[in-house]
Amino acid sequence: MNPVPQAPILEVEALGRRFGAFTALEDVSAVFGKERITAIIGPNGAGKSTLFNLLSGALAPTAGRLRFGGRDMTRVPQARFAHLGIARSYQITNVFPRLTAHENLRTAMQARASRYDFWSRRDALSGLAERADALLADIGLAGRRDRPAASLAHGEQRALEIGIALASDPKLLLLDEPTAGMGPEETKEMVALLRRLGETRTILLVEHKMKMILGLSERILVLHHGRLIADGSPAEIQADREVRRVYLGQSGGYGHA
Amino acid sequence: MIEQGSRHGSVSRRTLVRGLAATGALAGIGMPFVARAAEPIRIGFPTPVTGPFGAEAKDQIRSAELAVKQFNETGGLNGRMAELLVRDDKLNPGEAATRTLELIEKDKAHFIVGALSSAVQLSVNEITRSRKVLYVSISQSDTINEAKDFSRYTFHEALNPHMTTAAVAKHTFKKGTRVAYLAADYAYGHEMLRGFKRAAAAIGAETAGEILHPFGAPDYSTFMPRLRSMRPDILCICNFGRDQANSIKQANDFGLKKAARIVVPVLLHNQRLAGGADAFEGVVGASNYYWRLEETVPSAKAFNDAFRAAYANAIPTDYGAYGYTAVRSLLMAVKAAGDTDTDKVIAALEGLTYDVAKGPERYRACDHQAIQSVLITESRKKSEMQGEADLFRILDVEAGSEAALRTCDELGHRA
Amino acid sequence: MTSAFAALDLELIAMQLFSGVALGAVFVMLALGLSIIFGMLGIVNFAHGNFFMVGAYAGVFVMERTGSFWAALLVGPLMVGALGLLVERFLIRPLAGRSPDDPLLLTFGLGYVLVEGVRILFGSDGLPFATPEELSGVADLGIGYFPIYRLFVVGVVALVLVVLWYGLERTRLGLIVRAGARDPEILRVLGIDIQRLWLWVFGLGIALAALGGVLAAPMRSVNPEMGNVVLGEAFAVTVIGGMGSLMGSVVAGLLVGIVVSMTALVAPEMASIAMFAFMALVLLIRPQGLFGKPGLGV
Amino acid sequence: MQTLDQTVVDAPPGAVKPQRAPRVTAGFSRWRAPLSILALLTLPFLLPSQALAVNVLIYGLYAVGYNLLYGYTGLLSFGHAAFFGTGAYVTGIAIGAYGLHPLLAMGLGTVAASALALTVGAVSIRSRGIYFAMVTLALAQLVYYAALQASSWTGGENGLRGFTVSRIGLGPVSLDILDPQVKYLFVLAFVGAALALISRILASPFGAAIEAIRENETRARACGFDVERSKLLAFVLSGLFCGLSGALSAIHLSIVPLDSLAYHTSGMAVVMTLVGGAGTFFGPFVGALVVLVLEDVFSLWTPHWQLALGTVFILFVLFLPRGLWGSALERLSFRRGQS
Repeated sequence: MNPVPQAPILEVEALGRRFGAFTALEDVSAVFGKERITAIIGPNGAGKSTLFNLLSGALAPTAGRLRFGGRDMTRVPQARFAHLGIARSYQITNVFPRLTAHENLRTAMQARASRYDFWSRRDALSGLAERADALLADIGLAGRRDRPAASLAHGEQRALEIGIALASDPKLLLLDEPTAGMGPEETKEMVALLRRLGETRTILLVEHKMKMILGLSERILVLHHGRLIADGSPAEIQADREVRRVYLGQSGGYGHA
Repeated sequence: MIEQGSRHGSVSRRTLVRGLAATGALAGIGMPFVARAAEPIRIGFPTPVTGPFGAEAKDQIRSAELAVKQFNETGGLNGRMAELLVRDDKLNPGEAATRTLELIEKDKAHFIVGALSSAVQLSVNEITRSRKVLYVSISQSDTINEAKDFSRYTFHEALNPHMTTAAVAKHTFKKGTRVAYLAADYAYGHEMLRGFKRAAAAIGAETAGEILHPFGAPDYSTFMPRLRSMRPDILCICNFGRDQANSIKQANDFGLKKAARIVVPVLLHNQRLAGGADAFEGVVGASNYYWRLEETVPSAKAFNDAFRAAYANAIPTDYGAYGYTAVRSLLMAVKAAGDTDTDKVIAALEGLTYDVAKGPERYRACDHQAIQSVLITESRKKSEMQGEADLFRILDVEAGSEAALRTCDELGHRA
Repeated sequence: MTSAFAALDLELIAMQLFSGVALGAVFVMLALGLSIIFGMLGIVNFAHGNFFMVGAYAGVFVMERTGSFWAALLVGPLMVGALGLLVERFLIRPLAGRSPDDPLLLTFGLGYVLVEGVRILFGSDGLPFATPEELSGVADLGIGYFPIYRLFVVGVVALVLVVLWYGLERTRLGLIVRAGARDPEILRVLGIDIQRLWLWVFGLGIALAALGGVLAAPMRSVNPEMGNVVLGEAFAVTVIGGMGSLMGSVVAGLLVGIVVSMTALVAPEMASIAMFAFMALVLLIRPQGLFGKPGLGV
Repeated sequence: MQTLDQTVVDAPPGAVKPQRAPRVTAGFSRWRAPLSILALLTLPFLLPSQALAVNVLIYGLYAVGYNLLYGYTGLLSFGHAAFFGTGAYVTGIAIGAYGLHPLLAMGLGTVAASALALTVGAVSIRSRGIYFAMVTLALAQLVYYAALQASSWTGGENGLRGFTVSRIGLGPVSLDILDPQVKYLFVLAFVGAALALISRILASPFGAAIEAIRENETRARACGFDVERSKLLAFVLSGLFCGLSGALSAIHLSIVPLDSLAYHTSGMAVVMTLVGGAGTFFGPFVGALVVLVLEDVFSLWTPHWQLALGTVFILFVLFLPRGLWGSALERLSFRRGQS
């Protein structure tokens, strides 16, 4: 229904990040927005996490620029990223462990609506509770509404993880290995969820499961040693000689790095 | 000791209940005064049972209880017995204020005696004067004499820095003596410093320099080069307790004692024990009481003997003696007043001259400061000590006189 | 204050600097154990000052029985170190996996127990501890006189530092310890018993605190409260130096000694404030301390 | 997403703070403040003395204020004596030296404590975890020494005196503060109002924000919470209520001892909060009650009451990290969950 925005939503320009003498990421440029789902791949230590941290504002770049919706984000503090419409999930489940599933989502939603209100009752904030319930149903956790997050099963925690990222209703969703540690059944359900989400927003994801990526994403970026070595459709990437060399040299084929 | 205190505490509660019950029963047959006569005379006694001055507090309690026992054995106040309600003030003024409130509001104490630090004493005084309860303070301070903190309910049985420094200076300073001062930077330290300098000015001694050190400092090494460079004949160390033990010890380590005589305002029994004979050897200071006063003063002998008999041959110490002189004089006034009524007892105390442990004493009218003798003592060399308790040599006894106090005028009391 | 400045001369300033360095050595000693335990186990030992105090009492205990200061200097810290082993095994270890605040809180409570325990065993008054005969007296340094015993303390601290440095940098155990401080996972992978390592490191840290106590005993009066001030001083030094950094403890200890000493020269009553004001200043400029790793809890 | 795979994973690192906050239902949170006040009304009848009961009120509020930071925001401070003491000193000085109306003076004391909290907070929240504890401790020491030095204002080691409040005029009414019962009710009025306010704040969106930060700082930041600003606000609020408790203590004792700024006083907040139950609304009050009564009782039996206090505290850390009240609530909600 909702058409994918045609204008570029995120523009990355010669982005780089150094840690002391070590260069984690160098000269990465790309424009996102045309494709619904883009995957970022690369062997361990290729700079995927650093790129994600830069795109979500957790780290400030030491070189280059970042524009979101036409707005320069290079020096914007992390909290503002969420307000402007960028949200991320984490590779290691990173929820609010002792809050219930419902509170996890409601709190995450509240971060955009109200932060310094000392007087209202938090459960009476307009529509938040209802919206949290709706989102809970979306990610399939309606039956776990009042269970503390720490007591949920692994797959459920992963779903909640993405739910928290969705809570701010972002235009751009950054997902760090959304299927990490999942069995084939759970992975399948997650893929279906991602497809659904991709219909209404731009998704960038880091993944290791090649089969899944090839089936799911419209575009793939390949990082190696902190540099972008390939950028194209799944078919183009599969045919790329440089990419084959990197991956074959690594572990003898596509697979878990 | 504290067990005794608590027993007193619970006894008081029980007797209070019993007393009230009796009052009720007897009121029915129209004889309320009999019950009233049986009501004990309750003396609240806050003292720092826990904390660094635990040993001094223990001595105070023993001495105060001895005074109560003697009062009761001689028939009390027409059969009314006295009891001591010991409370642990933990050397904390806030704690002391709470305990004093309890003693007044709950235990209905008639009088309060006690406190071992200047801060605790002033806090107890603040509570008692607003509640119009008589308080006999037994901790050394100049502040409590001054009009700002004084009230007619406030009595001060202990010495004060002005008295001790004047006495020590008189005995050690000469015209032209070069005196260096190391003083703790808080009220008590300033009071001692002021006292010494005043005495020095009168005698004609010179000030070689002065250093204020932070209160409670554990290390004095950084002050020593400067103190040495002042080349004093006498080093006056104006601090108290642990600070005194530490600074004397370190002055000794730096060889200052070889170059100068060390003089302190107050030489304490227990600090000397903690600091050791070598560090304190030859240090001169003042004291309110030392047990060997018994050789010249009969009341000291009587006090020591009673104390020895009651506590397995132990001897009373300086701060312990305050517990005795204060409670004893208070109970003498109660007897003289014939009542526990605060105003009557105040009047009786103001008119009282008592000799219970160290020669005659009396309270001055304007500030209720006890006029009393001051002992000048010198810490003995280890090889010259005759027994464990023979810590000091009495150099002199300065007889009590009003001239040793600051004038009422100076303290801000209008005549 | 004018008279103080008038009295200033080069010799006095030099002497004051020297006193500062010597006092700094004491501060280094106080901070070392705290820093080692934090660096390795990630535990802030709030009972550090109290172990220092227990060390001084252990020194008194051994001295009374053997009459030898040297025995006290050796056996005292070993006794308290053994107590540290027990504390780690039975009080700290059960807290593994819990919030890092928990060991801190536990040692805070332990401090009360240690102080009261000593009061019960040795009384609430202080105890005398004479300077050992062979180390008493003053030495003429040319710029002024200084107690021989304090020179000895500087020497002992230097020796301890050399031994620690050698142990950490030049031995296999040191290698393991350093690796463990960076990432405990590595040790697990290498099959090293990390619990045993932590046990001994904790014991070592406590023994160092106790050694500080025995060394301080002849300079300060031995009393149950002597650890309270020390805790504040040790904290200030480690915060300035950077938590967990040995180098930081050494440099900050000496710096603080000099700052305190120089303050004592011009405004002696401010000597206690100077240390904390200096710390506040360092924190404003470098929140992680002079040698602290920014990643480490900051 | 609900598969049969029920492997429970470990909670993420950095979020392992298991000792706090058993959950209380929203319905109960509306009633917790009135219920607490009712409970506190019975105190003078249960405790050995009025003076002790007032102390419980004051230290209870102090601990509740502290808990706002430790239990709810997850920041372990060891320097809250600075705010308690500042509240007390400024109140006392305003009455004694400037003759201000006691209520106005208390307000001034509370504001001063909050302002100090803003300063201390701004410096200390730049460090995290254990480091935070040490920085707050060291800054509080600085305040302590400053008060010791500024003796012409504070009375130095002798403490601040000379501001005894015997009557407080409230329009046509004049309260006799020397009467223990009146004093209890006077203090309770403030403590009750503060509790109601704190309850409201905890139930507010800001309350949710600081809980989120306590639970998972990284995630809270990623969600769009300004972590630093929220922490600082929580710090100031905590300082405010601790300052108010200090102001009340000045009125109660009519002195301000230097000890009110000391390390020991900071430690008391930690001890009381933990014994009662960090992260629970009423727990710190229970902690204050238990600690003060134990102290009162133990110190009548033995001069070594600190041994008992320390041992009890260690046992709590080891075996009852949720504290008395926290464990009781947990048991309660567990039973409710069963039925």
